Amino acid sequence: MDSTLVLLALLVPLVAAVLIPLAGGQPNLREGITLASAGILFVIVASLVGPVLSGARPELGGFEVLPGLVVGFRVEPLGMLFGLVASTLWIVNSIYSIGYMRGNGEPRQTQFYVCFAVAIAATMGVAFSSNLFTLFLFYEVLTLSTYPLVTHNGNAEARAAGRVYLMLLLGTSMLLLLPAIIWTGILAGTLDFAPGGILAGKAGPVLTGVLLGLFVFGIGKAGVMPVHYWLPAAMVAPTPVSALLHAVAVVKAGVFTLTKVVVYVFGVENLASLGTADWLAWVAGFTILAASVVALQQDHLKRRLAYSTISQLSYIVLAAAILTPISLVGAAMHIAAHAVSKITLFFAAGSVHTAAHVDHISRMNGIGRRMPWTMGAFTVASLSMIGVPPTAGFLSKWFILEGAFSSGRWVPVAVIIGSTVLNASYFLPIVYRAFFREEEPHPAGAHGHHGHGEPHAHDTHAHGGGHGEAPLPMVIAIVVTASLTVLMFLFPGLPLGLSEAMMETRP
Amino acid sequence: MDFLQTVVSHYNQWIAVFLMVSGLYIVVARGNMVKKLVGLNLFQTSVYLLYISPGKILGGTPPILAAEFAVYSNPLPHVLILTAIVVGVATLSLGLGLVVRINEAFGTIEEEELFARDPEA
Amino acid sequence: MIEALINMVLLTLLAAIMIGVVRLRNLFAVVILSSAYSFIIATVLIVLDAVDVAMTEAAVGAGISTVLMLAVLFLTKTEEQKPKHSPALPLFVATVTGIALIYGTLDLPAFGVPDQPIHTHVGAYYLEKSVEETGIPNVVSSVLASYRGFDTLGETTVVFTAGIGVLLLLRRNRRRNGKNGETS
Amino acid sequence: MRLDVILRVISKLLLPFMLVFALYVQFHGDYGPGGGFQAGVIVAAAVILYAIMFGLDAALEAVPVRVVEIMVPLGVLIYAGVGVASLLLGANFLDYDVLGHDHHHAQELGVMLVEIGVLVSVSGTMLAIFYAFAGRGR
Amino acid sequence: MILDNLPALQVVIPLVGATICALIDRRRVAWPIALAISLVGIVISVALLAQVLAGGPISYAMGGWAPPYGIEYRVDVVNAYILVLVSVIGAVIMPYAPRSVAAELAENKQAWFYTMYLLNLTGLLGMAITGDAFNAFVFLEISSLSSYVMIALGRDRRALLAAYQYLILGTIGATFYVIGVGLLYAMTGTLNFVDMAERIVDVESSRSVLAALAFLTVGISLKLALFPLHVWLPNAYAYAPSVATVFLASTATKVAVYLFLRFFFSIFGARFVYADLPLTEILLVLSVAAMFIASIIAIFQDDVKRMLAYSSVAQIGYMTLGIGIANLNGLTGTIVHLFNHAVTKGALFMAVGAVVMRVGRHDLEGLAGIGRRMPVTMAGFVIAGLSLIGVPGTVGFVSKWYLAAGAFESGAWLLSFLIMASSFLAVVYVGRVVEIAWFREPTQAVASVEEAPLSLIIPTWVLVAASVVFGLDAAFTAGVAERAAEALLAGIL
Repeated sequence: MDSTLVLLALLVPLVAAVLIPLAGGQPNLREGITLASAGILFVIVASLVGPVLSGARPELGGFEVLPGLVVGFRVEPLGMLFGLVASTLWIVNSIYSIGYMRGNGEPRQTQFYVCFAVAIAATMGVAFSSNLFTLFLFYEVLTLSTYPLVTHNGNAEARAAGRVYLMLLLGTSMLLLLPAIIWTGILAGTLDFAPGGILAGKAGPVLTGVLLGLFVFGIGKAGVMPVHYWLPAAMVAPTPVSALLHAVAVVKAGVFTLTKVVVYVFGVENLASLGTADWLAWVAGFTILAASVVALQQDHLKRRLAYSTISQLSYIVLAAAILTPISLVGAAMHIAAHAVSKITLFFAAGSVHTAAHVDHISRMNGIGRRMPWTMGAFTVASLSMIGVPPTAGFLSKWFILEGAFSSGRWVPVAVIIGSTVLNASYFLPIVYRAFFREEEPHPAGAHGHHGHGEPHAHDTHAHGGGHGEAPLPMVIAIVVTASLTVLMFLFPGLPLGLSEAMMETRP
Repeated sequence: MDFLQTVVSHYNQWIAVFLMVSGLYIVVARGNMVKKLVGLNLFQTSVYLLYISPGKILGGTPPILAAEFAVYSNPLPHVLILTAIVVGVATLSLGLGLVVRINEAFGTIEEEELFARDPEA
Repeated sequence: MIEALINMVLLTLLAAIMIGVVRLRNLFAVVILSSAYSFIIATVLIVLDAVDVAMTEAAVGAGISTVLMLAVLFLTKTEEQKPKHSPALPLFVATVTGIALIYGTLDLPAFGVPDQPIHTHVGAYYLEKSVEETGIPNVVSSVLASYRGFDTLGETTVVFTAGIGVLLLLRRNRRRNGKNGETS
Repeated sequence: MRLDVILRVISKLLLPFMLVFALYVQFHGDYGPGGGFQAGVIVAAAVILYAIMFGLDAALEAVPVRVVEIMVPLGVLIYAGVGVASLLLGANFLDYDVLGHDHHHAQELGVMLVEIGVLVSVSGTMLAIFYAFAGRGR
Repeated sequence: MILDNLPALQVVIPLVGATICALIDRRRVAWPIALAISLVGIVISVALLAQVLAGGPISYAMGGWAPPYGIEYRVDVVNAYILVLVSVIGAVIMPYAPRSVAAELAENKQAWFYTMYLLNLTGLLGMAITGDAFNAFVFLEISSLSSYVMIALGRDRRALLAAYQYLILGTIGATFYVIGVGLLYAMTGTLNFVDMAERIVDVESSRSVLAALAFLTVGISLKLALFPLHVWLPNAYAYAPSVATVFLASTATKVAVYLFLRFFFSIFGARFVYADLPLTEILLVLSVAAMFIASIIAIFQDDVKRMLAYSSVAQIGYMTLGIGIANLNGLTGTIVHLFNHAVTKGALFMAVGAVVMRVGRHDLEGLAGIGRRMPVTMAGFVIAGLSLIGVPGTVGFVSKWYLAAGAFESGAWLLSFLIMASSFLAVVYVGRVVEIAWFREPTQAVASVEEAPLSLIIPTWVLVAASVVFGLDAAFTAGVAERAAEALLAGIL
């Protein structure tokens, strides 16, 4: 029964991807299919939670591509958590997309929904894969299916961004991740994820260090510097796509993969005893701080959010690198926490874009008064980013800090504290501006700010006019995700249970 | 082995090598397409010596069996070279056909001139 | 031994002709020289007991090939341009090939000595069994048409391929196809 | 002009001998040097000589293009046909032994047939190529 | 009785078909004949493969003369695999051919085009199946001459030049091959592969055998377009008629690789070739150079067919790389890549051929926005392009996996990174096409075209599907390839 559910989780979005173009002529039907399949997928994934928490590990597959190379699935707690987050957010994102795509009159909407559905299917594949090969397979499908989304606008800028996106993600995965996987297969004799790590005792400290490096930089989706650059480049995409990239699927697939590799391929204890993972903490720490500093300087809201994402992702990498069970629980928690918070932030940015045609922070004075729901949600999510209770971000940061303390590492502690300050200093001014600054009068040609080479075409007919909130579906979506941010703090049982189950010895 | 003896013993082969190499040189060095084909033809023709020479037995006769002879040269290389000659002339005629067509299409059979006129080619 | 000497003289002559072919730029002369080359090769082949091959080489190399090349010269031109490129690369290719060939021929069996694998193995079998197995005294014929008859089928196919190929390239354009000669 | 006439007469006289010689080369191939290929070339040479002496049109009248075009594949077909015949008679491809009752006779028959195939194809091809080149110049 | 004669029939049927096509010289008759023969070819080759897998090598004595005195046809796992590959590609092309040929060739040349195609098929199959070194040369020439003709039939006048260049280089290659075989014959007195392999052991220390190896290597390398002997290939593929390009790109170089394998492993023996000579190093350096230089050149091509042609040169580098690695995984990678690259490149060239038929050009600019006008064709192009890159789930990945695993196993871990790096270059050039075809607005010329006809789309998608299906379930292809690699490494013939 459970394995059927796993199969369905993969198939439902794929079926949707087939049905959507068939209904291409009728937008309502098309969006209906998207929403229905999102709902069905959520029910399917949610019904797996109970068995997984109670210790079951539903399996599917054993479809052999080559001897030793199997496409197979097994739902373990971390994957369950990731799958749950992704499928939940798909619903919200779908609702939001409908508002956004219609509100902005975007072209090629059918293609958009198809690629979206395929991306979700790939995400499910990543989440539930039982070995490195399967994971890699879906990891690449995810890259490829999101490429048309990134280039959605079809102009020269979008094509250039698409190029960067594809080059960096495919490049890192082919040049570094795939050799790492093959090498692992040869050393360990298997690619199946196993508790304690399949490489434990199979490779010496140096080789382990090299392999870890290949994995860390090979998983470009995790955005560890210097392979982070695709994220800001991909900002040209429509906002729902950004949400997909940053919150639902892509970057989460990256850090998820990395966490999974650390836990099930290298093994936490193995890595800790070999001591060759220390450099990872430094790299992650550097990424956290550097990305935050860069974020501070961005005026384009989505770019600032993008650098914030890079920084936040490295929290998860850092947590994994601390190599204590409790920090890894924090890592898993942060995958979920960051997902719900960041999606809220992007939704807010998209709403502002749709309603006020404003993309730059310096043009957002007083916008909170016109769009109270949107900017309220933005505030909640910002607090979560900074790590202030009662939001989910506080919880995960707490676990990471606790892990760092317990292992007596002070560098991570310092990094987290420092970055919290930075986070506050690039989020709070936005909130302040939105609610407490007076709206500027709107004479054209008054904007003296300098963006990043991007023509502010939208900004020119900016929000001097009588705009209010964004379309209703978008507002609903924002409120839901913001509430989720708070709810996760208040009722952390489900993600926490799954995260802790990951660190138990059973697979 | 005595050097002189080596030289005599391998004289055939060395001349054959010279002939082959000269033919190859023409093919690679010359830009005139007919000349190239002549070189190619000579190159192939010279290779025949490489086959036939080792098949020869001193004092032997052609491999047409008759009561009065006892020693015959090896017939197999002859058969192979017969085939090779035919293949050679087939290639040559096809090459010449192409040259005629190239001359009609480009107005020249000199490679350098041709590339100068049509840089894309 | 006289055979070997005649052979040496003829081969030297061939080398002289070859130098002429390399140096001359009048294509007409080159073609005639290559025809002469084929004739002398044919003579060499007779000395080497390869009478069938000699006959073919004379008919093909000196005959048909020459006619075809002359026909092409008639259709194109007879003077070769002076090459502008430096001959460094061709010389290099030729030298390397030459060295490899000389290296390769150093260990070949001495000329004309009977007790070599080439004489004792398959070749000897043909000489021994041809009459018994095929009834044909010209061993070249029996090997060509029977023992290795399949090669000869292939050879005929090569001829067939070239024939149809040349026709496709040249002949048919004119006969049925007046209007779109350029698309061919 | 006079020289021309002499040449014409001589070549006309020569032609039958060339063809006979070709036949000799063809069928004596079992006992002396020669065979289908050489004979084919000689046949072609005879027609080419004719074309040179009496003009291409005369040659085309004697041996039309269509005939030549049929000869080219026909020879190969004859050759391969012998092989297929051996197959049909239950032996390996091109195994002549099954073509006749007597072992030697069968071999000789097979060799003769395939040599005819070679003759047809080779003479046809050589002529076809000659025609193609000669026709191009007009 | 028919079962016993399958090896001969495999080659003889297309040969006879070619003569009949030439005799009748009618397009409407020639194509059905070619189609029927191609289909029969598949049946025969698959039957042979099945026989060989079940019962070991088959020996067939041509003319009933026992080897080494007569010519032997010898089928083992290695060449049965090649036979299947060639026949399958040959048959998949046939439904594609009539429309494409009709669009690109004058009507009175079409029947003989099929003759040439069948002759080419004959030549390739003969080269693959024969157990005799000189017979291989004869069939090599059949396939070569017919490919020169097919290339010269391209619409562009540069096709003539490409054919001429190929003729010169191909003939040099063939002559080198003949020299090599001549030296071997002079040393061993035989031409039969099996016999030669036995007798070469006695003389393997001689300089003549070494030189023979060198000449064979160079000669075959010219045919398989091993870098830097590839110069003939890009123009030949770019200007040949689409059908010829598809067929040659998918099969011709593969059969040359097979000859390479045969001589290296079965005749000279892996020990001789690799232990005593620096051949591994040379081969690896050239392969890596091919993989990178050709890929980089491909990136800068403005013509899709030329781009794919350079990509072929790079992919040939993969195949020779596996030969250089010379362990089980590496060699399996080479052999499985023969098949994988054939279906992938075949699909790509077919898709381009369909575009050429509709738009009439194959430069990149001419393809702007074609993805929106011919979505089915170009979707096939994209998927096959992914296979070329080696994305998991496609056949390209399977080959890469084996090659990289072989490299890691032999300790040459740097090599497997190079494999990955070069496949990354494929991302760039495939990406260029995808971007222009899908994310640019259609030009005027493109805006009016229709999707290609089904007779072109279906064969294209058969190959596209094959490159996905065998990428997801490589048990059969890789399994056979592995058995072939085992046999080669063991030196069994």
